[in-house]
Amino acid sequence: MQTKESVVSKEVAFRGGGFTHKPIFFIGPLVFICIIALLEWGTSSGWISDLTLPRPSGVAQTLMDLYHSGLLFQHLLPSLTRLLVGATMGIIIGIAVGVFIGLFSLVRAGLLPVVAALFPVPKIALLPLFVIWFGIDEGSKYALIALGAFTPTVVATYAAIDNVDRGYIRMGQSFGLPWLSIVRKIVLPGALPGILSGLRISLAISIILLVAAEMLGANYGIGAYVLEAGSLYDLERLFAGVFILSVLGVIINWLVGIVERRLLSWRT
Amino acid sequence: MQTKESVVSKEVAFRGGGFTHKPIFFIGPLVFICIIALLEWGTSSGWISDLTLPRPSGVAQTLMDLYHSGLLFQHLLPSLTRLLVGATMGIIIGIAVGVFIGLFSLVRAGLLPVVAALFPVPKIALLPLFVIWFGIDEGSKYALIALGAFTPTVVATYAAIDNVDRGYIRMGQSFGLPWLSIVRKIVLPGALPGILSGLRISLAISIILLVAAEMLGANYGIGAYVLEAGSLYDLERLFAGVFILSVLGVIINWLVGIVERRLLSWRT
Amino acid sequence: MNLHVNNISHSYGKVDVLKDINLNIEEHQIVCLVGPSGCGKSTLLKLIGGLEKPSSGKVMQLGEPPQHSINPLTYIFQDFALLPWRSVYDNISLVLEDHGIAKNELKHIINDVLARTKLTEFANAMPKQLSGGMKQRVAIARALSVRPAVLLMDEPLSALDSQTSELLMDDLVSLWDREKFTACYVTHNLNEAVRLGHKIVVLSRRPGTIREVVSIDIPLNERKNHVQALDQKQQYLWNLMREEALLADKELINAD
Amino acid sequence: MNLHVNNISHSYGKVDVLKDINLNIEEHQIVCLVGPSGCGKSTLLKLIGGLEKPSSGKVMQLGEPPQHSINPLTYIFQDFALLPWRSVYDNISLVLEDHGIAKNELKHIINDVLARTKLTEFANAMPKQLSGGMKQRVAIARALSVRPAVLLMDEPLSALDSQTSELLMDDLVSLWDREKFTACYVTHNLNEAVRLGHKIVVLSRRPGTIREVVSIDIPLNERKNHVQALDQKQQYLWNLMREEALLADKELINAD
Amino acid sequence: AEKIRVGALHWTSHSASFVAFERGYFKEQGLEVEFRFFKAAQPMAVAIASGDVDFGITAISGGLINLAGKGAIKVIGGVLNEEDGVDGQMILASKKAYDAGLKTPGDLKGHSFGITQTGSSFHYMAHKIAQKEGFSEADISLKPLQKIGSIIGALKTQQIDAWAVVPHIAKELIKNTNIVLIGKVSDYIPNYQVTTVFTSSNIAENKPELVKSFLTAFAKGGADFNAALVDKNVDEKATEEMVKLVHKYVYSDKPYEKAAPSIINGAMRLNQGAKLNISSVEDQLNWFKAEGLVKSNITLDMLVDPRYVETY
Ligand SMILES: Nc1ncnc2c1ncn2[C@@H]1O[C@H](COP(=O)(O)OP(=O)(O)OP(=O)(O)O)[C@@H](O)[C@H]1O
Ligand SMILES: Nc1ncnc2c1ncn2[C@@H]1O[C@H](COP(=O)(O)OP(=O)(O)OP(=O)(O)O)[C@@H](O)[C@H]1O
Ligand SMILES: [Mg+2]
Ligand SMILES: [Mg+2]
Repeated sequence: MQTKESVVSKEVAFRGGGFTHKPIFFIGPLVFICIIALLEWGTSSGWISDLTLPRPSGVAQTLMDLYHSGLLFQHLLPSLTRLLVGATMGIIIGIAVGVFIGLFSLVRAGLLPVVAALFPVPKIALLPLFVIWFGIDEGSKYALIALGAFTPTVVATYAAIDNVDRGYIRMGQSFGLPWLSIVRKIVLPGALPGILSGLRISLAISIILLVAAEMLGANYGIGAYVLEAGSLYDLERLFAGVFILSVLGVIINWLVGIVERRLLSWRT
Repeated sequence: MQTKESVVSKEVAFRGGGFTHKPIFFIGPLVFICIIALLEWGTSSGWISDLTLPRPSGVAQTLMDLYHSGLLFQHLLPSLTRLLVGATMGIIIGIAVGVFIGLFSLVRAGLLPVVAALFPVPKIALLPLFVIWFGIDEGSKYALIALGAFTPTVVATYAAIDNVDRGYIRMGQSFGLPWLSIVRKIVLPGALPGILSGLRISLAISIILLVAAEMLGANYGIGAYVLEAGSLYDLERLFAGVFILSVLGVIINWLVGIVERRLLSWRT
Repeated sequence: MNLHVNNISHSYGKVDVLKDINLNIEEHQIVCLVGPSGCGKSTLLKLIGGLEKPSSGKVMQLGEPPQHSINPLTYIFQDFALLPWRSVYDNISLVLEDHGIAKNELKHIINDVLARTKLTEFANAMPKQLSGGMKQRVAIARALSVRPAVLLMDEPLSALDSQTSELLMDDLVSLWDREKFTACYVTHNLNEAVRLGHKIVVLSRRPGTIREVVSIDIPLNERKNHVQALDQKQQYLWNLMREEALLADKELINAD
Repeated sequence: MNLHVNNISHSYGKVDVLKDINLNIEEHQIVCLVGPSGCGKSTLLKLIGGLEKPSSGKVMQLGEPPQHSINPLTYIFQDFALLPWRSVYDNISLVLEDHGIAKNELKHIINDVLARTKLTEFANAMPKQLSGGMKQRVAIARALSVRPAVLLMDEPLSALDSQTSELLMDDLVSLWDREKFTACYVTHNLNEAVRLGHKIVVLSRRPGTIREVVSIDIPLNERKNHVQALDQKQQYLWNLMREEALLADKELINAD
Repeated sequence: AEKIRVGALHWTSHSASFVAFERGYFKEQGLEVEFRFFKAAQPMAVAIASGDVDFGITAISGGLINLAGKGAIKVIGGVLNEEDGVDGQMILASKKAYDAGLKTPGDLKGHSFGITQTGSSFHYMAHKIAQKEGFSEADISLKPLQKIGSIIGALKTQQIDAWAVVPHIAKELIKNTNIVLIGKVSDYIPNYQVTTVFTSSNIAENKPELVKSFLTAFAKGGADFNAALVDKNVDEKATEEMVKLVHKYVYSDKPYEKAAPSIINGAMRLNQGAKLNISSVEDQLNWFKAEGLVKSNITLDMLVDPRYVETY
């Protein structure tokens, strides 16, 4: 098709785009490398006092030593056990309570205020009590972590149940499915995405509480290691410990992601 | 209309209902009253040892004493100030960083891994460092609370921005709105509900961190009061303090609810 | 089995939704419910299906449902209501599992309805892989699997684009031709109503009352050849409703 | 101002969506785009409106847009895209605020378009209080407020129930009668297409190519009186598309 | 007058500062003192390093040594010393463990022992007991419980077997029927330099006059305290006056009648003239190094600035 010469012809200007994200993979590691390089330079040149921050190479050395001496696993193993046992307990009970709150008006009316009142209670404040209630051995550590994981799990679970599309439930009822089938086959699978994303938060909190839990009579454990480093003001060890906890958090998050992709492959 | 007598006529059976909640107002208070009555009976009858739990009436008495001696406000005021200043700082910076992560791919790629690595770091472990960085006075307390509120706020904010309906943004672009107008008039208001519900979590965490913050050379403050009670193993004071923190959490949650209803009245 | 809606009124709290509804749904007939939006069509269908209890009045089944019917009153929803975490096959098996049907028998029933709705090759597909039309076809297959006496359809085609709904309408007509099912069909589309309904019930605005019942005697499978006559019926219905639709559309929705 | 789509092809990643599209949109005409779902209708409209960059080819404006036009190419979306946190008035003012229009002038423009779309009494209503039809009317008012040279409409009626869309179609016809706007109108509803389109462009399945362009010469406001002729056109279009629609509907959507 | 900030705990062992402040000895030296109170000793060391506090008093802990190793702080004098004839730190056992055979510190092998943290003075004491009794430290199961309060709770509920603590707490505890006294720390660590006074390296090096004036006033306060409550060679009225003075800072939430016995019982000798038992300090330093708790390159010179007080 041709245009008459006298007519001004102009291309339509582009005005869309933006507000979406393309992953830029190399930037993340680059930022970490830059931060670390800056710290290394700053601490070794004395521009950053060694009271303020440790030298990254020192932290790396400490981590290597920890690994080679076998102490790493001596600390990691009890912590992982505590995390596993405590978080599992808290999450299982939390999901159970959350499901009941989600399904029964009476339970909701009775327990929701209790959970709401428990949420802002700082678990470290209860440490002395936990010693009395559960002893200074593993019991109190499990209990502390479990309590920490419990409340966010409850909240995530009942919210997830509330968010299950009522249309699915109505469909189940319209086919005359028994109540238990509706719960098992419709409500629970429908709530799973919400429960799993609540799990991410519960597990992050569990890691944070690991340190509080290991305040109590723990000789080994990453939390105890970090606390000891703090009290010795040994920044290299402190950061080595924090680094391990941070990596632990990232790994757990990643594992939850895998579980999500597995169980929730039906999502778009 | 009439039916022939020979034809069996039966009413259609009801099979809907359920899976919704009607609030049952009296149950919540009732549960609290029952728990308290049980504890009171248990502790006064000696069935619950006074090492395990305090007597509720003792806790109430302690609270009354606190109030009448004026100590309540002497503890509450510094804590509230710390909470206010710390949480405000953390939330404002968190929202700012979250908005940048939400808007710019480059910032997202660079900062998101840093935030993800910061999230599981237990803030109590960093206490000794905070003293060096920010001093033993209010500075380190503000900083600790701010750091605690920061990470969840960032995560909630950028997630909220990601969840803003892209249709609205495309609409803005189709009318040729400048980038800044789209951000100001479409993206930010659209992200507000998510940001506010993230605030609930940030503030709950702030309260929890109040106790950790007041581990650092605080003479007054609910956190310091609770810690002291814990170290003296004075259960009545411990529970009085925990009660105050819990009430604080419930009140803050309620305030956020009011702000939500105000700012988000446009929601269904 | 006929259904008889006996003097039903219904209200949600203070909102009166339906008033004095009397209606017969006769065997082997499709009754269409049309009316302005918010007039209570869905509510009436829920009352008929037993998903809602009427404030007053009754819905009666006249005569026993057929022996072999697993779920006499069966719904097909506008939004398909397929569980996204179950495959096509499992979505159908969901509604059969609780009736003590033997494994083999179950498999047989499902494969049969899949074949009848031409879905056999999609048995293992997940809902998210299907287009809207296919999803609704699965919902229809699921409804057929429980051998309903009466199908209750709440705007089953309105979520589909018009090309797809055109295709599905043809499917429904040929299905009825073969199986002569009884149905109560809610729609806001007068074209659908005149193409599928033996009886078209026009409801007024809220509180919904029956304004008129229009019958169409042309057999379903011949309607394509009576464009003119149907168009007249449709125009007649549209004139009945136009004013109310306009008012209903301009109504402010109370924020509560 | 005419628009000329010049040999456009487009792909998203490896998916070819459009191939060799050449199309003229002439002043004061409504061009309808129809085609099976997923064929690239919305994509083509986005390319025309500059919301998407074509992989190859160009969209040209022939002639200057009218001086007074604030936003020459203006969209009306299927889902209305009204900001729920702004009132009707503020939703319109949103698109005018950034153009340095004086307060008074702004008020005047908004009140004028509200009056033209019979929305004056709803100026302070919030979107959630409006029915679907009203919302779309606000979206139309907003589009008119920027004095568009060409309206780009992406299935503007498909989210509405058919009674409401019937009402709005009448509105659009009388609007065009008064203002003779230029438009490119995407729809999946052949009835809409034959009632609103001067030219109907039929696209093939993905990758979308132009299969046929059908012109209808009956003036818009007289079409109601030519039911038979329109029905024939519609039937003709339906036969063109039927096979493709069937195939498009049965396609499994790739999970990626 | 020069303004200085002195870190303190509400403990009897900090009385020298309180006396010097109340009786104006700091003023005499031209010092305007502001107290900064802490809940635990460890943060005090960090606060001196950060410059929030100028002088502090605490036990020699791993944290203190590491900070000294970074060149941040210096020990400049002694405060509290285990001394024969004065009640020193006491070794306690739970009744349960006692009945099961933990009658003397020599029986500690295989029992649990409460400490606040690894590298705390409690840890050091446990080590010294084990060393003297001829078994390995590893034979005692140390329970780090972070806070004195938690250790008390654990001991009361018989969850740990033993602990060693300053006399005023110990004497309170053995009133409790399920806690038993089984020994004295001074038998195991003679002349144990329990706490020291320290300041930032910056002050120690650049402001010797300030350090001298502080120590002079501090020693004077200590001498008054010793005379009234340790040597008891003043009249009753002067003693009461001293107890009242201390009570302003210690157990201030208890009525005087209840607080007085605790204060008197808890009084341990404060080093005269703030002199420092450097050999005890060195022993502690070596122990920390041996345990791997502090960097092995830290020397006594880095820890102690011996210019200001008499050392022995
Ligand atoms: N569970 C409920 N609680 C309160 N009000 C309800 C409920 N369900 C429906 N309503 C109200 O009852 C009225 C009728 O609703 P219904 O869904 O039956 O209308 P409808 O005719 O199906 O409308 P539409 O054409 O929009 O589907 C509406 O005003 C609606 O707001
Ligand atoms: N942003 C995008 N990224 C990748 N693929 C896209 C994108 N937008 C659209 N597509 C794909 O391009 C094809 C055409 O999409 P488009 O929305 O233009 O179709 P359509 O004709 O409007 O369909 P419908 O009738 O369903 O609205 C589809 O297969 C769609 O999945
Ligand atoms: Mg409805
Ligand atoms: Mg489209």
